[in-house]
Amino acid sequence: MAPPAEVLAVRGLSKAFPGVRALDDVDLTLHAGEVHALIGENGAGKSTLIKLLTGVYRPDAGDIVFQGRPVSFATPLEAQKAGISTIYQEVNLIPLLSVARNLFLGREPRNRFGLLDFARMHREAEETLRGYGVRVDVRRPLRSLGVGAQQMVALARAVASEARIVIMDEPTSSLEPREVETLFSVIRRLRDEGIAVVYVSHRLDELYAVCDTVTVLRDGRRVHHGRLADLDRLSLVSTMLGRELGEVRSEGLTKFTGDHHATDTRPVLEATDLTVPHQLHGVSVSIRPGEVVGLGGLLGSGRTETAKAISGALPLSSGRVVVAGAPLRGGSTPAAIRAGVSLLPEDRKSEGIVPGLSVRENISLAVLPRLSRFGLVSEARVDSIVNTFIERLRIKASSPQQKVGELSGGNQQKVLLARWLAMNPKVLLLDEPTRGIDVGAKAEVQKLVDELAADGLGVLLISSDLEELIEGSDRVVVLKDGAVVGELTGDEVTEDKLMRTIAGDTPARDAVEEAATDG
Amino acid sequence: MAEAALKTVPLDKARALQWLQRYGVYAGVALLLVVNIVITPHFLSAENFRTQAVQVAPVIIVALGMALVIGTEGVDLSVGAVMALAASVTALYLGYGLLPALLVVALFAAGVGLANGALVALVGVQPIVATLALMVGGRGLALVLLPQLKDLRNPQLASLGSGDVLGIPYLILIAAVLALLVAFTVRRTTFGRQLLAIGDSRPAAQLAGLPVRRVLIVVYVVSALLAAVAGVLATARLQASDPTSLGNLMELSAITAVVVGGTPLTGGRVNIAGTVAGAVLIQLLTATLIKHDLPPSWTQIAQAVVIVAAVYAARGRGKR
Amino acid sequence: KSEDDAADGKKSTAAADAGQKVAEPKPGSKTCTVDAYGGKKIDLKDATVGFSQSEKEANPFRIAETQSIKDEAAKRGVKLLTANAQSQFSKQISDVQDLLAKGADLLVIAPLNSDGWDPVLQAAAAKKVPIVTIDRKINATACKDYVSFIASDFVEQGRRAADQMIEATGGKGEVAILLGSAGNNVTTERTKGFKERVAEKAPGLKVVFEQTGDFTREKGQQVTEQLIQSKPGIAGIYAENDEMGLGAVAALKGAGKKAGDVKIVTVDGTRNAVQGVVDGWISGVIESNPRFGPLAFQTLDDFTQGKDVAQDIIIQDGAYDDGNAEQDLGKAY
Amino acid sequence: MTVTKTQTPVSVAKGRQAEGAEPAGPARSERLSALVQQHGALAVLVIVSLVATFSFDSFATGDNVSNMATSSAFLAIVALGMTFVIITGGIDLSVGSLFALGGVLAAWGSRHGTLVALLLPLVVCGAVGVVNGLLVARSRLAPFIVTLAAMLGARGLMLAITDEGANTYLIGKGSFLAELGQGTTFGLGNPVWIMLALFVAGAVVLRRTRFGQHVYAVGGNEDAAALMGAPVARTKILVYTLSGVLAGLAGALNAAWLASGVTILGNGMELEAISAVVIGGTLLTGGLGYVSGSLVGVLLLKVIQNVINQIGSLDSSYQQVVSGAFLAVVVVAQTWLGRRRQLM
Ligand SMILES: Nc1ncnc2c1ncn2[C@@H]1O[C@H](COP(=O)(O)OP(=O)(O)OP(=O)(O)O)[C@@H](O)[C@H]1O
Ligand SMILES: Nc1ncnc2c1ncn2[C@@H]1O[C@H](COP(=O)(O)OP(=O)(O)OP(=O)(O)O)[C@@H](O)[C@H]1O
Ligand SMILES: [Mg+2]
Ligand SMILES: [Mg+2]
Repeated sequence: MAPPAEVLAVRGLSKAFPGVRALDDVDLTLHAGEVHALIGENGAGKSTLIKLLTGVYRPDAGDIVFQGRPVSFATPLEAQKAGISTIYQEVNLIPLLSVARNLFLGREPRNRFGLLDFARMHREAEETLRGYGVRVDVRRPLRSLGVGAQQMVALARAVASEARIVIMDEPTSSLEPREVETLFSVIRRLRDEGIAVVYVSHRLDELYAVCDTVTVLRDGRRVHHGRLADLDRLSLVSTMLGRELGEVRSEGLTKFTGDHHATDTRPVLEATDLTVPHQLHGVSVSIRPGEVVGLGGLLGSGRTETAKAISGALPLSSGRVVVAGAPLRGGSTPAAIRAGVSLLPEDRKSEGIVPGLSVRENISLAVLPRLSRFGLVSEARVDSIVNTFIERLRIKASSPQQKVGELSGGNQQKVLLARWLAMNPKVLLLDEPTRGIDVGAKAEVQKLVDELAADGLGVLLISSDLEELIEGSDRVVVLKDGAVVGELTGDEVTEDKLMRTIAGDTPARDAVEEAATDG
Repeated sequence: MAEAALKTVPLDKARALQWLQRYGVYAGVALLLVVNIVITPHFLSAENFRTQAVQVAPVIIVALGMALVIGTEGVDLSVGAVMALAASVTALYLGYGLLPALLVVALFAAGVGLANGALVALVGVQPIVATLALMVGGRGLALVLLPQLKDLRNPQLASLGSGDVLGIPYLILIAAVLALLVAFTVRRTTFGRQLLAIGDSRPAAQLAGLPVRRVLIVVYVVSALLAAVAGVLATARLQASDPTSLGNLMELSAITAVVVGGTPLTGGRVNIAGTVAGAVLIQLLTATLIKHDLPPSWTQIAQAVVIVAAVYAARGRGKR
Repeated sequence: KSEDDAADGKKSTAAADAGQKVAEPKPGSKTCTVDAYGGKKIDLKDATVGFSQSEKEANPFRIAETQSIKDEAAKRGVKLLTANAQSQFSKQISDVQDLLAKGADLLVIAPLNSDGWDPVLQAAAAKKVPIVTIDRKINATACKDYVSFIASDFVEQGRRAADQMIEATGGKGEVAILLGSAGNNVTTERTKGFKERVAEKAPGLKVVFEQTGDFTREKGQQVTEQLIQSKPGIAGIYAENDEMGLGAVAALKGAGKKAGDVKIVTVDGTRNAVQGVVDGWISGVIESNPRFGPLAFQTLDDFTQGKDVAQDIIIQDGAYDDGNAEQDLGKAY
Repeated sequence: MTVTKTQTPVSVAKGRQAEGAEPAGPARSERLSALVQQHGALAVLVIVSLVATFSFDSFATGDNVSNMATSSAFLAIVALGMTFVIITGGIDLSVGSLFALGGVLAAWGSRHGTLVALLLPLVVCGAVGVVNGLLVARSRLAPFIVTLAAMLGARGLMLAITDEGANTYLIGKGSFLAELGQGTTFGLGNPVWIMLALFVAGAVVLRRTRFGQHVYAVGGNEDAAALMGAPVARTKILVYTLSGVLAGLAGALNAAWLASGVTILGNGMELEAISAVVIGGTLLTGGLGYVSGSLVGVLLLKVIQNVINQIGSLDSSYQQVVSGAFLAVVVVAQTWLGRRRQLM
């Protein structure tokens, strides 16, 4: 078998931001029909590399040869026209536009008067999406779709154009298992059609499931490349982190010990009968000090809403939350925080960090009133707290004054954790605390959660990563359609049992398709 | 090293850009001062500087409040109307003495600020439309209260307008103190940080448990109160209450000062020193054109050019 | 409670004898009749009169003008409809159209601008509604598009202001003009008359500074402050309305000048300005009488009865200087 | 940085997908509230008009309606351009000045023939629009401040060519231009027909062309639009140009109607146009809006003004209080309706 044609050859690519060398002399080669894993810690430079390839940023040095010709794209549009399609990590689609318009933006079918042909557009959009297991009314605004379905639209969009290379920057971070399967089958189809795929993910299992080759970045440099099959998981992690194999092996891949002991039998948090119209229907959860309670369920089952309702970010139509014996005034985040309930939101970028403010200001944001007198901030006390947490959580920032928006995802997450830990909470609600962060950071966050629980903190852990949920929680409450459908304790917390409870009586597939066809 | 040599050129350019971005307004002010000293007769005199400072003081005071509002990603179009309202109310209640009159003025201004803040923070109306409604209605109210210009002969008010301490007019003193106070608030207080966080990312601020609504309402109230202070001072200086024309287009002057001073309209950052400099820049420009007796068309075109130039220099650098 | 409630009392007493007087019509000046205009005779008592005011009733001139129209309508028992354009010309056009739609039989218009009245004139002509414009002229054909125009002669006001300025300064030195708002034909005409007369009668007097004060006191003050700094030797200031003149006075006071150091001449004849003459700060005030009510209604009455009315009714404006200011203070509005 | 804070990551933008209890519920109420948001202003307009019809005899007369239509036409044309700008998430404060400038240029140009009279305002105002667009799109300056400067600049230019406002250029009676502005067709003024034609064209462009899609996309999420290959900069430049051209055209038509290039026009018109657009249901944050709504918004403003005139005896200062209060009520109502929609 002759080696497939080289589609892309990148040589010596470098890019610096003020204070950071995001990418340093990186090479990358792609062949037709190759699925290439691009991995590295948070901030290793993966997204930067992708943005350089697609004309979002201009390289400081290096050249890109695409299909035998040197190229330099000025805009993503040029890259797309030339045949490089991308599903970006953060920016995706346009929520207010209809699904079909999102799918066809820029290449809408037109009738003979040059006007858009909506009938055809809707027909084709429906057909295309069906191939991705998404059945929706394509005239509805995109934002009425679940995240998974939105991601599928983005995927369909990227693949639909005449692409030679499809780049996916963490496409699965908000997909559920069934959707991941669909995604993989799409990737395999692309491979069979001779299209090269660049696949970025922090989930190692996925890499082994679909990728042929791998490039490992560390601190902006390429530290390894080759066939993925030649490297086992542990070696992969050790190259990525730059640590000894033995060290990694001894520490294991997850940091959860899984056995916490509730120090008290009385719950520190008791949420009963939480009801939010259309979203939650009488959800009850209780957490004892020192306990990690997992919240399981499919996407859209109401986990985020439960956490938000407890923290006062969603107004309740009925139900009550009691913290350490005292009832909370509903619908007020400040009240919940004062009572000792802290929420680490799922959507770090738009609901968590304040991107334009510094690390220091972000960490001290919630605790500020306690560090102030008559509204005046005591800078010395802020400094001491900020420094403590930067050290304790090993936050990587050029200085406490660096803008949080410039940090990598994992470090942003740590800054948020620091913000809440500084408050000395009684209950910590963690919504997808390790989504989109690298194995190293993930392990650190997990270890931290363990330690906090050991210190007597009550923790609610929401995670779509079943492994994490199982290993991390003492007890898992399972939600479906905004209501509790089961609870697993102790030995019951196994992957098999959890899967079955989450799916409920109806198999997952039907549930989603049924939902997708309504409207 | 070759590498280093290669890099110096773009680096210098980048640095120059950065410098311009940060200090452009001040450079502009300095430039106008130098140019005027050279070409404008009698410019270099204490009297002249005093005039410029006294004229710009009300603009600065309004712009301080505007800077806070813009820091929360808002805008306040009602400031000019609040100035007029302050003028009306001052005239109506001056008979009871200056202090009582000022208290009533503060009440009215706080009322407008509350209405703005409530529309923005509680109802969720876009600031530009919410404050537009109060801009129209506020001036109407000012005229309902006092339908026409009225001369005021109150010695206390007169001394507020033209008196001084150690040769420094009260107006300048008040503007300076307020500027320091606001700058201090932005930098050193919980309120200031919360304001910036809200302007930068409102959902994040909300989930971090910040009192978002309260901060927003307070910001609009502060803006209205500062506008009222400016209104009273302008009235004191004029020795007359003129609700028809006082504060006309003040909202635009204030916004211009804030933006030219390097505070982005997208919120999350507030530059008080820059705001003061921005106001001074526009004042000097207008003074230059008037002193050289250039026609109004020139004044407007020159202002347009300076605004664009200043904002262009201070713009966040685009695509890298 | 206001500071000087007492002062307001005096106003009304004197207002009665401050009505407008018509300047002696020049021989041969044109007249208009119902027949020539193409309307029909009606009795003013049964008619509805529409009045369109251009600016908010917020300055003495507009207040006195509207009040005088309202008073006269009440006196004659005529039904009056009013509208106020709030200084927006487009609004004034629709205002007048609204008045017509509401059934006004006769129109009194205080135009914000002299040009741009075509749509209104056409609409009025279609309904044969006679129009009298007051205080400012409409650029159109008299006795065809409108009946007559009652106003002061702004160019003449400028000339008379120049006379006063020449007298006050002795015809020598540098003077400044505080212009009204740009684009306003009152501004244009008062400037024209002033400059003409100065050039003609006192070549020694030089206009060295012309900046707009937008007809407001505040702008008048600010501009004057700049002026006296850059031109300390200025001999006189011609302000195209009283408010700007009073602003100039405030600026001069602020700069520590004495009354009379800089000669100020203004146009309008408001109370405050005339008081300024009494106090010596202002050298002269040219009157522009706003009390159009009696004259406007008389004209309409004559016209609708079929009598001849003059097409241009120019008002004889008074003037105030240190000779008559004190005793005529009551006439000021 | 390309990645700015305007981005809306998918996770915040998600809506209800699975709602077991009442599958059709959210979708239906969503459509309903979309409908209300789009036509809420229309409902208010109908109610106010009905009340006015019953309260004032002279409201629902042919004359009055045709007057309102004509005087709305100019503002409506300006609001049409503004709608495009606001849907992209921008704002254009220069339209009032451009309206005045356009009128003066048309009147001045009418001495050199109809073609010059019509083209000159479009070209000059369009050019100002291009500059606005370039500064907003290429130099990434805030639209508010760019167009504020343009507002000053355009008015300065207008003053410069009219001898500081002292010169009013006239349009000859009976000329084609005057006929265009003053003539009527089927009982309605020509400007009304022109305005209606422009709105139909505007609706088609916005809903049925790629450019229209790009306008929505840029306003909905600029960064995403760029990454999806929409020509963000070109779209922005085009909408500001369009807004400039339409403001110039409205000015020219207005001048034709008035038969003169009045120099004191257009003050505050930008705020009127913005209010009309917002009342019409277009989101100031961009991404959502309707051309038809803006027309309704303009009519609503005009009807309210007419009603105030119908009352007749209101003091000029009370009139302002009433319009301010009315504006507040309408935007509050709009916001409540809009908020319901955002929950979906
Ligand atoms: N616009 C920017 N300005 C300044 N620094 C930046 C910018 N974008 C990225 N960086 C920095 O460049 C480095 C590489 O970032 P990049 O986003 O490529 O990481 P990544 O490998 O994609 O990480 P993650 O797994 O968290 O997505 C990081 O240190 C980051 O802080
Ligand atoms: N106002 C609303 N009306 C209808 N549905 C809504 C409304 N608000 C949110 N939803 C939907 O309710 C569902 C529950 O979402 P939620 O985020 O709680 O799911 P989750 O289990 O936390 O999933 P994830 O893993 O994405 O966080 C989502 O599909 C969301 O889109
Ligand atoms: Mg990344
Ligand atoms: Mg969730």
